[in-house]
Amino acid sequence: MNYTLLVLIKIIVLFAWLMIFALYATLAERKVSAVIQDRHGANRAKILGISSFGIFQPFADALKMLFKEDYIPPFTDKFMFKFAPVITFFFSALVIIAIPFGEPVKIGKEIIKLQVIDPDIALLLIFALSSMSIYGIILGGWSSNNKYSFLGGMRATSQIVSYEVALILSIIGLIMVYPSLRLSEIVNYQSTLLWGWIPKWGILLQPLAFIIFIIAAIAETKRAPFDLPESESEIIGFFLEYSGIRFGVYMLTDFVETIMLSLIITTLFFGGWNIPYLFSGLKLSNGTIFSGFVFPWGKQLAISINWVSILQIIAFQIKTVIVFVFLLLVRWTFPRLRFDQLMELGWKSLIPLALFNIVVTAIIIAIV
Amino acid sequence: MEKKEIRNSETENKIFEPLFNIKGIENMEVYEKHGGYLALKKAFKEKKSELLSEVKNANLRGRGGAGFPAGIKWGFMPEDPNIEKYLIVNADEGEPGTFKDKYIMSKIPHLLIEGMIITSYIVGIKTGYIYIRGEYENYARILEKAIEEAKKKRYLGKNILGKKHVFNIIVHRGAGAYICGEETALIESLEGKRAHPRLKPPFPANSGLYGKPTLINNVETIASIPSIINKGGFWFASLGTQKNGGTRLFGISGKVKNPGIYELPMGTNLKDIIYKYAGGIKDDKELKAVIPGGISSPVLTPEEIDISMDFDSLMKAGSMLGSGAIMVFDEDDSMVEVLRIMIDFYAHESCGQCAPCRYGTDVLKKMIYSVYNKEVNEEILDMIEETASGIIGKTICPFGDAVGMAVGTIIRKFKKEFFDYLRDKND
Amino acid sequence: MKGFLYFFETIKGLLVTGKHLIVNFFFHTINYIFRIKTKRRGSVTTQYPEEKREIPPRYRTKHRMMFNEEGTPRCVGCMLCVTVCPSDCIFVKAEEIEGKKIATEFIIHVNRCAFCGYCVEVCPEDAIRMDSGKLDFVSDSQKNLSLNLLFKGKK
Amino acid sequence: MIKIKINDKEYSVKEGLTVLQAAEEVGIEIPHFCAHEYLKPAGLCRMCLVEIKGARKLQTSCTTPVKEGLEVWTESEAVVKAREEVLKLHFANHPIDCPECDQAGECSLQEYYDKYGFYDNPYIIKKEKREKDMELSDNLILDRERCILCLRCVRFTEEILGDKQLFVYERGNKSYISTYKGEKIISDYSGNIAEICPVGAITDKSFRFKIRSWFLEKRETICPLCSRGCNIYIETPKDKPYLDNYERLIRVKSGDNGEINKSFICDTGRYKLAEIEKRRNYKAIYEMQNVNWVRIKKILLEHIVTLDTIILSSWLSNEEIDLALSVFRDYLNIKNIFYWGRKDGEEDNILIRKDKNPNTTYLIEKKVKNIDSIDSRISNLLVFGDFFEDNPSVKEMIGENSFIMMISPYLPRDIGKINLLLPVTNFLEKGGNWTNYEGRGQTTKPVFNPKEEIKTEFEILQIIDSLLRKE
Repeated sequence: MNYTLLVLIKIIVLFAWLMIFALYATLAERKVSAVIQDRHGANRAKILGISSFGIFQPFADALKMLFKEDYIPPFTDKFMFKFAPVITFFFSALVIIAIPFGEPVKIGKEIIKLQVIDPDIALLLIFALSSMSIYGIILGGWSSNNKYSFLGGMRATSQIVSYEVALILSIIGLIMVYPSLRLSEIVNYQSTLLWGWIPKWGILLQPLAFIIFIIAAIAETKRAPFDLPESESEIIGFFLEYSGIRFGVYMLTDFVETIMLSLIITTLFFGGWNIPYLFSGLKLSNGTIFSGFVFPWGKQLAISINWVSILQIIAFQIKTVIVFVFLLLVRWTFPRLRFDQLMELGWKSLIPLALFNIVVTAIIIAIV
Repeated sequence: MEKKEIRNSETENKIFEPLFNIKGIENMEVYEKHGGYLALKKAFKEKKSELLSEVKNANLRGRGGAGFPAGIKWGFMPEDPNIEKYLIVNADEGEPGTFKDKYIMSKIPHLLIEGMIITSYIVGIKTGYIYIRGEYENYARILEKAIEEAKKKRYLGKNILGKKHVFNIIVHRGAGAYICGEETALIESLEGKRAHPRLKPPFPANSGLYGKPTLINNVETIASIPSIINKGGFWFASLGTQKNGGTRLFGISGKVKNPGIYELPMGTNLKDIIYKYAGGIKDDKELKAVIPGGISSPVLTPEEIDISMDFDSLMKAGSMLGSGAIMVFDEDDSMVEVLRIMIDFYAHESCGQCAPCRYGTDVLKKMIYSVYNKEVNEEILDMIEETASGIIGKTICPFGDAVGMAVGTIIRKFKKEFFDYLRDKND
Repeated sequence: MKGFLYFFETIKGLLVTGKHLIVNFFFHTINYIFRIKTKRRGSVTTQYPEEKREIPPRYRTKHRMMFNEEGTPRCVGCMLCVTVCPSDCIFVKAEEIEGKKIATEFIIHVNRCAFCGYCVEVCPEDAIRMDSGKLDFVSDSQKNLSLNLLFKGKK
Repeated sequence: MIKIKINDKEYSVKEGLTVLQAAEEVGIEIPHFCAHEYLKPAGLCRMCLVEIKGARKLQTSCTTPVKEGLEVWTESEAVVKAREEVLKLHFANHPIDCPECDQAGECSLQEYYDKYGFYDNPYIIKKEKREKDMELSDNLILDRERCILCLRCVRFTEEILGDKQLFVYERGNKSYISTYKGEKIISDYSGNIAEICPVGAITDKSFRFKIRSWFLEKRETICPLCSRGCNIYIETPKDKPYLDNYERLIRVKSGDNGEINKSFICDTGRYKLAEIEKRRNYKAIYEMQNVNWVRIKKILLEHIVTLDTIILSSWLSNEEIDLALSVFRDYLNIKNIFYWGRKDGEEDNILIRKDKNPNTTYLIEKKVKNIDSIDSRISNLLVFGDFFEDNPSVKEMIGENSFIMMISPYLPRDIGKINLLLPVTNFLEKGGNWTNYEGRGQTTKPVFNPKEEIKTEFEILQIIDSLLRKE
């Protein structure tokens, strides 16, 4: 099969997946917050009299966004103003290309990897790409020609610059543990077992790194409790002057970033598509190739290899959703930090901890 | 027969009673035969100031009800002969239970006329009015006839007894309101206006009838003057107690064996009056209550009747001598009924000039009727008492005080009876 | 050390919200998807147009005018409600009808009304009350929100 | 001045006052119904009871004259108790129908209840029903239930008017006030009876059920309808959005000026001002068509120099007359300046004067002749000032091709003859000094704000002046 065509199809499918996920992420946020606060959440949008707990709400929102007046204030840098949301969205969404959604599957004779590209520096790539999205934000804040928007943008920049350090430092521990920067190999590595029965998931190998990573990453997404760039009760944020679909894009980016974060966390810390003890194409001692569960106590459960692939894809989705819901939970639990607290947490707590983590990891690796 | 004996034994010290018994004394000849107009002739020979001091010595106190010393009242009148002054005899005997003045006017009208002439001479008055109750038409005629006789004898008119004194008497028939017995209301009525009491000050002695100084006295007061002139002020004073000179006509009515008019010295014990002179309670029943001086004086219980009948001691006992009309109630009489009749009278006779009396009598009447009809419970008695005491001291004339005192006292002294009356309502 | 405490408190907070999330989600599911009625509903809000809350008897709702047995309004036009109204939303006009003072116009501009209930409290004739139980009166024009309380029929 | 003590505080007051008046003068309020400043004391209501040193009982302060060294207590325990007792009794039969009573808000009974009473009705009695709307006269209505028999009305007819038209009938609680045989009161001063009533017993028909008194605002001015210049209050609705549909002049009440009108005014003053208000004109009319000010200035400039006769209204204030004379007599040198006003009417010895205009005295003082002394024919005429009744004697004098200008706030009956009519502020919209028949000067302030486009007489004179000077 033509490689280009394959990539194109993958991109289209992934993009569709991402958009649907993002749309329903908005609904999920509203529903989760409602349920936490003993409310119902959005359930009014109806098609032909059927509301079905608000499943049409995202489309209603999207339509509303599309048809609202797209007002561009005077004295703005028109081009930048229009362009900024797109930059953010583009770089945020681009991260998805390196995420493996499952083990390579065999359709006919072709072996198709369930990720768009599989570069050997994937880990660095995704962080590089996600960091790029800050340009859109600062451009948006600046081009609005509004001091509050600009303040929001500046806050976002300083926040991301601060937390990028902790984020990358926390990753270093993982890099030391994992054999490769290639994400597919990282996932594969996590599906192996430690001492014969514990899956080598990142969270088990690097629990401290996980905590640092998740805090820093939430700060990266600029959501509560780290939503200082937005601060809707203080400065409204870098998108203050945006309206209509341009604002919608910013809002969507917010969710896309969160989705990306859950994808990355799943991949790096929760074993990606891995289901513990489920193997495909395992060479047994008698030489046969076996697909299915092999439990530590010796029991075996054979499953056809296609089903294994499907289960793994589903597992990956479920893990992602769980992480995503956890992120929502975090967002609806904590109040916003003050700026000095934010900086203190980043520089005084997370970075030293990350360094500490690296040292400990190095010592353990040296011993083992 | 017994009654007559008592009278005869004390005729010496009495003023009216001896005259009451003489037949035909309302005529001039008979009156003159029994010493009539002698006092006038005697008075005309003496100085005015001496006569006035004689009256002052007599300790004669107004017989109308208030008991203001007559001599002092006369002294208030201006002495300047050029000022026009009026004499008014208050014969508006409106107080229920009182009937002494009509006795005097019907039996011995000349005594009153003689007294008026002497008074006019002392104070220097040219015109006298007898304001007589409208209902006393007969007595008014007797008076008018007597005045005609006096005029013929030149006791009235110009140059009385050769002196330069001018005096005329006009009999004025009242329009029949209780309040006309109040002196300023009487003046208003005499002037032809509504009988509304005037504000005091100015007192009538300064500005009375038609704005002129006016002397107002009761019939009995004026009728006592001739005997004072005849026998001297100290003699008169010696008849009564220290501060209350003379005798007094007590009209006893109600449940006694011998009701009627009794002339007795001031300061006679009330118990004696009822039991000795009036012969005790009818059918020998228990005494329940006594009203000692007309309906507007507060009631006395049997325990309180051992009291000297003069102005001061009755005042001390919380009652009034008033017009000397003693009303006696025995055990058969219901005080609720008494109170109802009393308040009927008050509410009917309140002149309606000032607010507390006008509204107060009406409110009291309605409340007492609700008691009478047993429509309420006992709490209202306190309310009635409070309302009654609320009227006291806030009105222009003493009528309001009288209402408040009389009603309040009956309720206070016979509360138990009212309670029993109201408790019976379910029977 | 302080940060350490913070960490545990954040975990605690997460547990609290997480508990809400899970428990409420469970009840939402059985109540609204499987239609099983339980005493606990997982939410404190009511779905207004479909389900209505019970209005307490003293709750202040749309105004109504009381009428005498003869059918005349009780209002005598004393204008105490006009005087006391903090929102200036009452307009009363009274006229003499058969020697009595009776209101001929009684208009409440509901969109200006603050539903403070002073008019009800101050009324000496007990003519105006706010116990009709009607809460949902909406309109797209100001005109429809001027209630003529003397109009007796249904509106 | 003598020294008295009220509530243990020493004051010096004028001689000849009653205790009530003295207390009022020094700012101590003693409640009262029957006492009135210009009526003889009667002591009927017994509300004004005070404690006086040396007196056995409480005394009515309205009847007690002040003496040197008098000591009065107006708030002592006994006084307060007595006051409450009396007030209770006043309410015993009162219907308490304040909601429909027009007096509510300015009712003494209501005020004192709020201040001194404030108890629940203690009497378990039925209140009496009485006549509620008896026509006492064409403009008065008597409510016998509300009457507290203070007899102010009776005393007013007796003492001030001198013709006793009201009487008390019956006695005790049955007493009521009525005219002889229930006939209507005929008097030029009947409006005062309603005003003098301390409660809502006698109310004014023109004010009946119209508006509550607390929505009204008092504005002081003088009555322009005769040369006495009685002080009056104009009552106008306070600015409230829901009061828009009321006229601006709700009623006229008498002011208090002991030297001029005591506190009474005649019925003409009370009711006619509202009538005059209705004839107000706000349009400038030139040859029966509306014109604007640019045009008016041209017309004025053209015709003002050709004027030969000026008629000044005697409703102009002193200042306006001065300025008009300086413009027309001194600057334009017009000899024929006359004054004109409403026709003379009846006169009595209470308040009403023959001269029905407020400021004739000043015009005569300034040697302006009466309009009757016009002898020559008039060609161009300017009529200046309030002009709402036509004067026939001028019409005969006006020539065929004459130009008649009129500057008046009212629309004259024969508008057809007038070539130019300019609207100005009327009496109530301007202030000024006025000289009454005895030469007493009084100052007024504007009662109402004029509409924006309306100019005062003063401004019009200034415009004329500036036009002439420019030329």
